[in-house]
Amino acid sequence: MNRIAGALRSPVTFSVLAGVLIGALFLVGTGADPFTAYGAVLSGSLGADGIGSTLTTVTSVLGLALALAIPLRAGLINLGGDGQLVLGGMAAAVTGLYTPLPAPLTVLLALLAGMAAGAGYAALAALCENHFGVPLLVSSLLLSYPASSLASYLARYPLKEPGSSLPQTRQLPDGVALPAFGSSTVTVGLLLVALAAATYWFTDRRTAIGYEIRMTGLNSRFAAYAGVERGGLTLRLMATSGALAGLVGAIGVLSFPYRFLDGALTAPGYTWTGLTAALLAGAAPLGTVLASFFFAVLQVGGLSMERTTEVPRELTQVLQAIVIVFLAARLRFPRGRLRKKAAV
Amino acid sequence: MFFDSDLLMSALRALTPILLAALGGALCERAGVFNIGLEGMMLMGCFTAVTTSWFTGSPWLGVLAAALAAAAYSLILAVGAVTLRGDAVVLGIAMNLLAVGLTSFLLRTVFGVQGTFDDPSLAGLPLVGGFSPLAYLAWAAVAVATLVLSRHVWGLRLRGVGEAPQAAATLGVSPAKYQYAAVLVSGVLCGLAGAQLALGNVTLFSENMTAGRGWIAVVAVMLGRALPLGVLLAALLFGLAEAAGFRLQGLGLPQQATDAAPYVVTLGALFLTTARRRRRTTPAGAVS
Amino acid sequence: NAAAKDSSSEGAKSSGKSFTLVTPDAVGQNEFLKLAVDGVKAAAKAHDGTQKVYESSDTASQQQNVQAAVEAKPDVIVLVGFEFADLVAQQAKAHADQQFLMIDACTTKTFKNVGCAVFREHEGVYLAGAEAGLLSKSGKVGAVDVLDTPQFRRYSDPFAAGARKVAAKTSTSTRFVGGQSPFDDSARAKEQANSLLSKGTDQIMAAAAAGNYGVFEAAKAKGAFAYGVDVNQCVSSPGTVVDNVIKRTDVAVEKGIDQVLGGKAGTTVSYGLKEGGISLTGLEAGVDSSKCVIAQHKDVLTKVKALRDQIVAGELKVDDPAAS
Amino acid sequence: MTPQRADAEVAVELRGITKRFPGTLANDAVDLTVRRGEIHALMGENGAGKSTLMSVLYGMERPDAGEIRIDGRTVTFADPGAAMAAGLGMVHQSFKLFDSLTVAENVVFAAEPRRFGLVDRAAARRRVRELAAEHGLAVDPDARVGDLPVGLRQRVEILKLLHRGARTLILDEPTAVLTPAEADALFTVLKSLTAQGRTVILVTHKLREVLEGSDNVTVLRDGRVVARLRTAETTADEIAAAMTGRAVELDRVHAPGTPGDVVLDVEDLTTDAVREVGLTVRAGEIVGIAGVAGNGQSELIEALAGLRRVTAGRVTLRGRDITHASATERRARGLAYVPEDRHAVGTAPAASVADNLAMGHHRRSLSSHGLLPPAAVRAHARRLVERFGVKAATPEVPASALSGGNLQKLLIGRELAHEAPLLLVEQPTRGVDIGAIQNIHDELIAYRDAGHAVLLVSAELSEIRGLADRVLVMYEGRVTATYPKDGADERTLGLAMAGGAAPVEVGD
Ligand SMILES: Nc1ncnc2c1ncn2[C@@H]1O[C@H](COP(=O)(O)OP(=O)(O)OP(=O)(O)O)[C@@H](O)[C@H]1O
Ligand SMILES: Nc1ncnc2c1ncn2[C@@H]1O[C@H](COP(=O)(O)OP(=O)(O)OP(=O)(O)O)[C@@H](O)[C@H]1O
Ligand SMILES: [Mg+2]
Ligand SMILES: [Mg+2]
Repeated sequence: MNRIAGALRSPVTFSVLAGVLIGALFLVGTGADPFTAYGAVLSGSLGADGIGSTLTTVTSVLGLALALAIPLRAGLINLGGDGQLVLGGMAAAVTGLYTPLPAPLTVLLALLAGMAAGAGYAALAALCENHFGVPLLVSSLLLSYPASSLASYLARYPLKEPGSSLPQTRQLPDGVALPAFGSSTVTVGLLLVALAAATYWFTDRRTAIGYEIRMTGLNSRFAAYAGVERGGLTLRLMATSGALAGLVGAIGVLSFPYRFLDGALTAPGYTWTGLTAALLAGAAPLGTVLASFFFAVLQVGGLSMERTTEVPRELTQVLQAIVIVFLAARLRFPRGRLRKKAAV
Repeated sequence: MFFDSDLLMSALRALTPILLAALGGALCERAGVFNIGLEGMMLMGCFTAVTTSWFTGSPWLGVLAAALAAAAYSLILAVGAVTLRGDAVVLGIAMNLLAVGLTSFLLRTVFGVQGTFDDPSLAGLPLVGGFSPLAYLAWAAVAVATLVLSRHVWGLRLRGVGEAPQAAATLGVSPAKYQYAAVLVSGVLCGLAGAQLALGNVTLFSENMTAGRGWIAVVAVMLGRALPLGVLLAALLFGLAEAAGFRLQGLGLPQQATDAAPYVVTLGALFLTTARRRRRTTPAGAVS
Repeated sequence: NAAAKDSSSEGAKSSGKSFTLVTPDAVGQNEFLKLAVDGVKAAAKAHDGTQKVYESSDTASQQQNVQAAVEAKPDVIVLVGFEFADLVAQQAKAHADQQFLMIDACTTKTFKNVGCAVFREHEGVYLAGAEAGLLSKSGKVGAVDVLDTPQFRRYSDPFAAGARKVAAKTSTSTRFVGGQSPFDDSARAKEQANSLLSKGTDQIMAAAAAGNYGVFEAAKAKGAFAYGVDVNQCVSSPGTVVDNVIKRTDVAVEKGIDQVLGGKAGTTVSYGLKEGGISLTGLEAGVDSSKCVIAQHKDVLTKVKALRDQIVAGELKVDDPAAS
Repeated sequence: MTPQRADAEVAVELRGITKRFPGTLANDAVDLTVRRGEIHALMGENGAGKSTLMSVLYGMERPDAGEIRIDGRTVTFADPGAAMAAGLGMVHQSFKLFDSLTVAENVVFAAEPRRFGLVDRAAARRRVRELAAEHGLAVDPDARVGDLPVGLRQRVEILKLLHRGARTLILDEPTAVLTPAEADALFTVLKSLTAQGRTVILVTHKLREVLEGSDNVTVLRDGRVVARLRTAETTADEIAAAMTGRAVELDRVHAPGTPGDVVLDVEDLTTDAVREVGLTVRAGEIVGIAGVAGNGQSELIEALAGLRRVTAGRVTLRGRDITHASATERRARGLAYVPEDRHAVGTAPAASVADNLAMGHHRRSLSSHGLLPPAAVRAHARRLVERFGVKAATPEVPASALSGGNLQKLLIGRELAHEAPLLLVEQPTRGVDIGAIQNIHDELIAYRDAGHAVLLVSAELSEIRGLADRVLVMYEGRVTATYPKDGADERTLGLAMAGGAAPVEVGD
């Protein structure tokens, strides 16, 4: 009961309400009716027509939010989600196209390949910090761009679908796809991501390694003093992070339209949304899930609101940012390490 | 000829907005506020510069308004991170998001267009010797920032505040005051950077036209170790790599390779400089 | 969002047909998409019906918008852009009674409920290239494209071919804007144009989306010339823009809707110089008031008209880079 | 009750100062009178309200009630700047210096000599040299403060105040990190300052220096003044009784241990700051390392704990070579460690008491197969909190809510609970009050008597002499002297720490 009361008084509730209120002022300012607009957001994202899209969006947003939350729990910021995502997608596409195995096995292999590619690339950023002293924040960000360029090149030249006007690979063979629920766009990918979230929750709360990760985030010198090896942990956390980002990429490729299309994975900006969700929740597992869901609702609902009312969808973007600003101003999470790192 | 004066000019043009923003970022860094919202502050500058220039007909008023608007926008970071002790990284990211949404929204409301606002009668900045006056201002700002940071009492106090805020406080120097000042000045500089981009480099506003330049400025702050001269060198390196990339396209290198080039070069430079610094600091660390 | 506003006035009097246009990007200042919106509005008017425009911004929103369009069951769903090929194939199969019209692309397989309209931009770009070849003093022409993809190559490769057709020694070069925001980054587009100009290029085909304004600025500063796309862009930079490759998307949309409603879905109509779907501002009526530089070069226009006639007659074939 | 000389004029007077924090009455109607030219000691246990009172005086905290008079005039300070303007100056317990700046820059910070708004560096240097010469506080104006040893940093702190013309100097536990020799030098400086008519308020836990160096003593307990004493007329026992509210036995020397097998064997250990150190520690003995801060003791301990790279030499723990083993391996092999810096290294202040107590145990007794049940963590925390008398509302409160002494108990309790054959302890009682010191000392002795080996580093000579069965002295990274228990008095040890002793070898 205490928890419920606490949640009601928490900065989260306050920030969401403040954001909604300011958003309403914007709406009134442009001559729109806030109730209609917010109603459209809710019915467009949670109504029968929208819930599918929302869950599909949740798959990507939550997947990336988890990917970024896991290192964040130890105070590490991975800004290279885009690169890891794209390489994961590309690896899955190549595996899906060229594996001569039965379709279900190919799907499994493609998922694993996507995770491996993301993990490997993220680990590279960790090595840059461990061995060259380049702060992870910077190394991961800078490494992200060449990865996107590489994938773009592959999709444009060696792996391009012959005759197509788009920089895309061929479509995966029949059956090389994640099973979808009914006729919706929601695939088994959602379950995979939910499983990842559950695993993260369990690890964070109930395992020794989760405890070590939390303590590293709260005071890395304390953790090191007690024997938690910093470099190794960074490497493992980044690899896990990259694997999850790669998994999201693989899920993207193994879902409609079943191919790698240059820019398709990164254009919706899930990496930023995911990072913001993770940051807002202080990387706490449950909070990350809730924040991801909230953002997915805003994004899908915003588009739907634009379709049905005159209100441009930028409004939900503004709303989202305002909520974050309010939350951030009242919320802190352990980031002592970053400060020092950043002050190179 | 590959390395000719045009290449340098091109690099210098690409450099100006990044340099202005990075100088602001460096000041914040020195004051102990991690400013990752340069991109958003710049974008606010772009929009205000174009809007003001359009309605007043004076690009100079546009520059002024951009500086003021971005400074006002930077208050989000100042209040959030300094007064309310919120997380600067989250705030910065939120500011970047908010700026994209807000400028797109305002573009629709003010000009009734989407995507791009461009008009032949929109007055841009004049060129003096091939560069906009703001480019010269940026160069001067490097010199001024260097002098102030290293020799002026403000600089000494700013550095002190960034390094040990309580120590400064016990000597009657309010950390919050200096941090506010640094954030606001970074706002002004980002506003100028935005004005340079929207009224100098080109004469128009388009959604998200900063296109990652603010992030490059953040990297330049780190690569340049938050020293004005270091930041200048880092931004120059990036500008040259980008301009060279454009040339290499002409020599048949794929666009994707030239896109990646500046980032790879920057990462390489980081490897070199941090490796060198490590070698230098290891023996020194042993003394204490 | 003017389009959505119109839809709110539907209701009682909507005895006519309903059309939904789904765009791959925000319409904004994208002339090509603006024309598509014009087309669907014209069709709605002609059929005394209603129309809606769903603007997307990325693959996710494209998917959601198409989904929403299908669920609303209008008479025709119009989709503009290559990006929709997979989506339309999927939806056309799932909703056999829903009529689709694809503009600028087509599904690989043929569906009975999908009509397609495609353009042969390369024919127009070829003619613009010919103008550039004739007008170039330096013998160097170039193009600035958004990205290195086949559909953007349609704006650079034929430009080079056209220039060399009329002046064999012309040297040609292409730059791609690229970067983190290739469709919006006019500063970058301007620098790409500058890198062409610094090599002595004096005629530039601008296919850089919003970056075109940057290309025009660069050309203007160096006293060079540029070529616009989709609509008459001469007005935004008079004295610099020579001519424009016009793509009559509005016509394609309007005619396409007629064709689909007329029960002739399942076919692909190709619009080129011959069909009047592709043209140059210089070849249209009103060239003298277009503010285009080409209006002062009647001699050039004469030669280009001759080339056009050859293409229309099928005597001259222009290679399509996107057909590879 | 107020045996103060009536003839000297009053420099600082506090009347009825009350300061309340949420849940704590830190100062309760405190009166304090300090006369010009005296050294006035302010004493009390941890949390008695000394720092709070000084913060109020110095304008860092606003009092809820009461009045401050400086030179007879009632004042209110909005911030430390106003207090400085009124002639006050404070040296905080944790130095408030800018490590990356030079001595001169630190001294003139916020009161810079200027030319055209620029810092006049030459004038700043000159000023530092003048002040240093005048008060016997020699220090190189161009040295980077971060490179200076603690004693010199303190000089910089005092120079800072003198540069601002402070007439009353407040020093919060200034000798906590100093060796006796450095402390003596500090008192010489303080005496010469008071001789010039300046006033010193000294916050400290150390009876010896109060008795030797001060003129008057005010004792606080639970936020109230419990005694005002003239130093010349009081005794250590009287002050201690006033502080704790009971009689305490001071400077106990514990009975020697009974050494058994060698547990730790160090041969020619060399790191960046340690030179060829050799030592052994046996089961059932405490080996003490004395030394001036910055002579390699911390580095030696870090190297032994696996937190610093060893460049040469050999470390053997219970017969196994651990020279290059990781911290985890060492702990598994039987090592526990109480680090010097309890806030930055020994705990995670933002984490809960329970989580702080679990560290190190989380891979061992508390977990199985990598699982760490929250219930086990809580139960473990309750056990330790009870056993070591840590005052915490619940195990869920953050460690940052504990007082310094309680945090230290938590830390020591956690490490003792490992029952590791070897315990490394650094500065176990720094800044901890007399009552808590005795608790901690008793725990360490009991641990030794249970047959464990203890390596103790302390700057507190009475602590080293009271606990250690053997004493090593480190100077410039080397072990320069070794004494058996009671083999050296404080003078001899102090001399050795200053590098002035001929090595005295004794067999193990
Ligand atoms: N900022 C604060 N907020 C809440 N409580 C505080 C704060 N500062 C001090 N206290 C509490 O006030 C009381 C007095 O603390 P104070 O710092 O004055 O003690 P002290 O005598 O200096 O102790 P020590 O010997 O440990 O330095 C303590 O109970 C402490 O926990
Ligand atoms: N905000 C706070 N809330 C609760 N207790 C506090 C707070 N700030 C300080 N304290 C406590 O007040 C006491 C004195 O604080 P002060 O800042 O004087 O520390 P100190 O004397 O340097 O610490 P130490 O006791 O470790 O030597 C400490 O026990 C500290 O834990
Ligand atoms: Mg204190
Ligand atoms: Mg204390």
